[in-house]
Amino acid sequence: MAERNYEITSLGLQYQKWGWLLVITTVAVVGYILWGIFLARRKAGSVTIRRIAGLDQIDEAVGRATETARPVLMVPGLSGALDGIAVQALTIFASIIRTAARFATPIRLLNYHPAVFAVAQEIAKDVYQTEGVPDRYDVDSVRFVSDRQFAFAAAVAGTIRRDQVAAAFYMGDFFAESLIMAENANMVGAIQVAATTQFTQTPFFIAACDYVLLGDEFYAASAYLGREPVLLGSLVGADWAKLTFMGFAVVALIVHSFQSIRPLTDEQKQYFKDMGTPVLEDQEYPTRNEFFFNWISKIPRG
Amino acid sequence: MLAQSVFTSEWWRELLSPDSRWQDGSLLRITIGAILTLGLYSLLYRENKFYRFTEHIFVGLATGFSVVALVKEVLWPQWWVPMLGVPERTATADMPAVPGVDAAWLWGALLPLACLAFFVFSKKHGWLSRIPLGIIVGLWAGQQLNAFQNRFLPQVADQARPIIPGPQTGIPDAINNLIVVITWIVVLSYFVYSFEQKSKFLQRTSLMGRWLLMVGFGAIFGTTMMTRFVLFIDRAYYLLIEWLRLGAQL
Amino acid sequence: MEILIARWTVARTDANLWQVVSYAGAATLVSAVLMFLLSRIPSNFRRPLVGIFIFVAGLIWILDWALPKAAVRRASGESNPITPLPFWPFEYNLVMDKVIQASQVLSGVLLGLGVLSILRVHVKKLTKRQQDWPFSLVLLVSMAAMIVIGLGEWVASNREAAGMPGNHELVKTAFSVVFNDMLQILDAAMFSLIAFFILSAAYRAFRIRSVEATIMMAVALIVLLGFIPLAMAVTAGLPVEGFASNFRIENMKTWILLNMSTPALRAIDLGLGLGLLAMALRIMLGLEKGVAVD
Amino acid sequence: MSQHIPTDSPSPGGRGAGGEGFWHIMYAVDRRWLYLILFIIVSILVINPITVPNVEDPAAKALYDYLSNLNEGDFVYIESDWTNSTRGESRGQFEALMRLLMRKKVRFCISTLGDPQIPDIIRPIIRQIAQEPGSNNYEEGKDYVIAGYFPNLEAHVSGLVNNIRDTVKEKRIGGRSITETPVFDGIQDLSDAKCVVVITGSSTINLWYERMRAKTKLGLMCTAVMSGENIPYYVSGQLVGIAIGAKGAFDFESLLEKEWPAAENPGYKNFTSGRRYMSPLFFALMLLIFAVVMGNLAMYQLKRTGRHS
Repeated sequence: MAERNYEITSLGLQYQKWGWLLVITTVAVVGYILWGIFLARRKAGSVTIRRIAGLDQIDEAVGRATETARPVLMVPGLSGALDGIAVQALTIFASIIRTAARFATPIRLLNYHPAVFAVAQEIAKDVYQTEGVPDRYDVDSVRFVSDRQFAFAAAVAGTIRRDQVAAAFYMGDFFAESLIMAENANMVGAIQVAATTQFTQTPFFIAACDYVLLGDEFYAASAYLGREPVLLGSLVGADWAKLTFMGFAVVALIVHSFQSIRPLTDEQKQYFKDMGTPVLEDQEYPTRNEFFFNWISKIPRG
Repeated sequence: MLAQSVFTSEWWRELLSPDSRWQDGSLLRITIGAILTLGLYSLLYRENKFYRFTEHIFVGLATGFSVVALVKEVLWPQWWVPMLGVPERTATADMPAVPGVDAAWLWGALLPLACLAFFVFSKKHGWLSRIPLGIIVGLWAGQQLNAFQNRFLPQVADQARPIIPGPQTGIPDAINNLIVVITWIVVLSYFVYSFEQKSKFLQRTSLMGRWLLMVGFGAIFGTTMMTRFVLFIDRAYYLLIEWLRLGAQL
Repeated sequence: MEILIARWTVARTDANLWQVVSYAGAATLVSAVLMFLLSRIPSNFRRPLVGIFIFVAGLIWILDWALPKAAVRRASGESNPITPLPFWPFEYNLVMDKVIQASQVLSGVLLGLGVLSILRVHVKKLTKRQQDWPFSLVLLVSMAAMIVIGLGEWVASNREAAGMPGNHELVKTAFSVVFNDMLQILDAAMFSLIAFFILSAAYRAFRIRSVEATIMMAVALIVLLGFIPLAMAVTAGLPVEGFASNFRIENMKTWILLNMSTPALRAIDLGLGLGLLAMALRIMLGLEKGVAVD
Repeated sequence: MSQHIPTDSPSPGGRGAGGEGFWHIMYAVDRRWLYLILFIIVSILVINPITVPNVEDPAAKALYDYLSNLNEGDFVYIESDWTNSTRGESRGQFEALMRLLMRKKVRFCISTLGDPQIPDIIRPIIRQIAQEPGSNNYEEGKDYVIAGYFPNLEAHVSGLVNNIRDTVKEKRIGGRSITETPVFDGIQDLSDAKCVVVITGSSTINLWYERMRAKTKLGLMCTAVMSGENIPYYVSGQLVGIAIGAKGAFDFESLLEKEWPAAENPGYKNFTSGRRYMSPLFFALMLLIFAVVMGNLAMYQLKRTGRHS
């Protein structure tokens, strides 16, 4: 047993200085989601969700590809690792591949990360098998391209232009290369549906694509397509969390309004100092940094 | 400067001169980069053999570099060196000292686990690849609680501002703050999926939310355009000034 | 090193290389045998087994988030916070160091899968003389060249740092050419292509066709003009202070960025964060089909 | 986005090639003509830049004025995170900042995050500027130091805020620690620095907002993409000033020219890539606006005449 060569001066740093409030909020959000899943599983069919426009067009897009005998392109984003975003993208792609498998439409699933490639290959293989057409599955249609951003973009742009894809689906994490892909596909007249978790790229997809899922419609997509209780339930849980945060914004508005018209007392200044966030010496009233909720989310905790 | 441009014999002599050919920033090396740049630019006209050639070079180099980086930055320092250790060496006249590293040979056990991923190509044992992949995605999932708390909660907290005009907040500030909060709430309401949007009010706010989102997206578009154009101007400088020397350098 | 693995380490000397290699080899072998046994388990246990692996991996990070961190005082004076564990001889943050290291190695090795995929596609093209096979050759050659030169340069600079003799100029120059003058230039060229695409995309999309397209166009143009000196000159006549100053184009730009765009984008971001969290929970609990075994 | 935006790009040589009138062509110009015009405009202006007038952004001017009013011998900490991928914007900002600090004889220390290559990119730039007239023959190790690359963003920023000397003392120049050089004379902790300037193309500044609580001012030079996120901090007073993109570089250069006019100070170099890139940028953006306006006019005309299919 190794001797401890140190002395603990303070335990539970992340719970100190109001940190527990942040932890509790996170736990509460987790609780909402789990509770939503629990309820939805118990009472399947009780949840309805609003229409998500771009998703209704998947069949149409794949259908057009079938007519023209040109391939369908899918890109599950440029996640830096195998993460939930890529998994979600592949879940959506599974239903696209299913349609493509039925109509014997060729597919191109181009991957940025090798681990995503591995999962994508498994999923594609499974889909063709469950549809009963394993011989239509071309191993080379699911590919790893490159894990360098612009080399990937160059290769995808080249594939789009060479194969004259009829439909293109971009789902997941996209960065600056979004427009390179989308404009090239637009040049060959492809129907494009995009959904990205990087909202900074959404405007470029809006400009170049036919349908764009905004924000977390991306996460709602699999629930919308599959109508599974678990997915619907977690969506409801997230909805409740959003409503709670909206309520919080109103409460915090009132709290901060009253805080802003009351001058700082010396005790308060001392308190701020003790908490590791001293205010300026000649400061009379709290600024944005000292407003309660803003402040507790930024206190250094060891 | 034009005296040395591509239209003069000096330029060609410098390009072909044997002495400084491979030095940093030599004309020959710039020429290689410039030709590759033009290869990628040719995509703007149409897909062609020149582009295809450049693209395949690009992908080859990029993947090769990923392999190099993997060995250099991950496998060697994170796995091989900790596994086999390094004997300590004291400094001599012409060799610097090397600190010793103990050999944690247990790292060897990681290799078969990682290699399970290669079963993805096997029909019979394909499921084994899910073990390393599952570990990776599980590790990602576990981090998300922390990420949510540290990334999103401060943003939520930041939306809360005072709306009563006071000593620090003037009337314009108060109005702005109100707009900020309302914008935030209205946009968030667009992303509520499961509540039947039968009421006219909810439909209105939801539509408002979409419009406000477009304001945000338009702002992103506007700021990004500048940056992207400057990137191209920088490339044009590289091609026309640094390579062809058609004008004065900075 | 107070971590468990410390008791499984061997101090290295110049003499015990083969001892260490055999230990590591034995560890590999034992692990391989374990993996082999894993592959033998009945198929109805596979799904829960993978589920357990996913859950435990997630739990490691959740514990790191939840276990109380501590500020400590050491004799040596260093003061980084640690995560002590009761009844356990090492700290949890040291475990996390090893977990991060292991996960980097694990996902790094997967690059091999990608390389195999590339080889499969392009070697097939090459051997079957399919369309465009010369380009596959170009790809394979440049990949091989980059690997050889890159690793060569790495070995050379390591040898140089260790003070070993030798002339490494050639490989260093070669690396500098393929990296600085080829790979990085290609990156920058591809990146800069976006300027062209942004032009054509804006031309096509910025039409007064619907309310949404019009809003997006108007805001984009105002923000853009707010960055252009000549456009700023148009409104430069307005006063800097007071109500009229709000109509200066740079102030309009700033106001939109601050009061409309930022909160709208933060709202979308919060939604994305919640979606991500829900996704993570579903993955950990094995409720997501994509990664589970069917 | 729910509405269907038609892919109205005609095949080359098809619709719009002639006979259908001006507005039909303008409604759907083959994008390759746009690309060609952009390329020609930018090429001409890169080779022969024309001088465009400047209206300085108040936020950039605030940063310049603060730095310009520093006294000789004051200390500034610079964090330079830009790489070649944002060279077009960040390099001009960086050069202008170096010129200003050197002319004011302000000591500075530069560290980099994000990419181990950055020190190799910036060192030659600084050396070159140091030899210009007006730069007071700045020497590394005497007037400024480059602390080099730090891999861990969070630890680095916290370390600087807590104990600046401990954080950088490992970095050496000429056999001694950089904290033993004259640059660090009298600098005990970060509050002895007059300003921290972050030059970045990414979001590395966020940690500074969270950690920085001392009296030291914080200045930012960022790319245009990052401006939306960071302007709030200028408004709330956490940033002393902010220079945005190529425009920010141009602002700094214009202000340098105002303080040290090249006509009165022979050999002084005030303008580099900021002004150089401004005229091509301006005309490229004008082309974009022109194209958008023409597209809309064409759409309106075609709708009016009912010839729009």
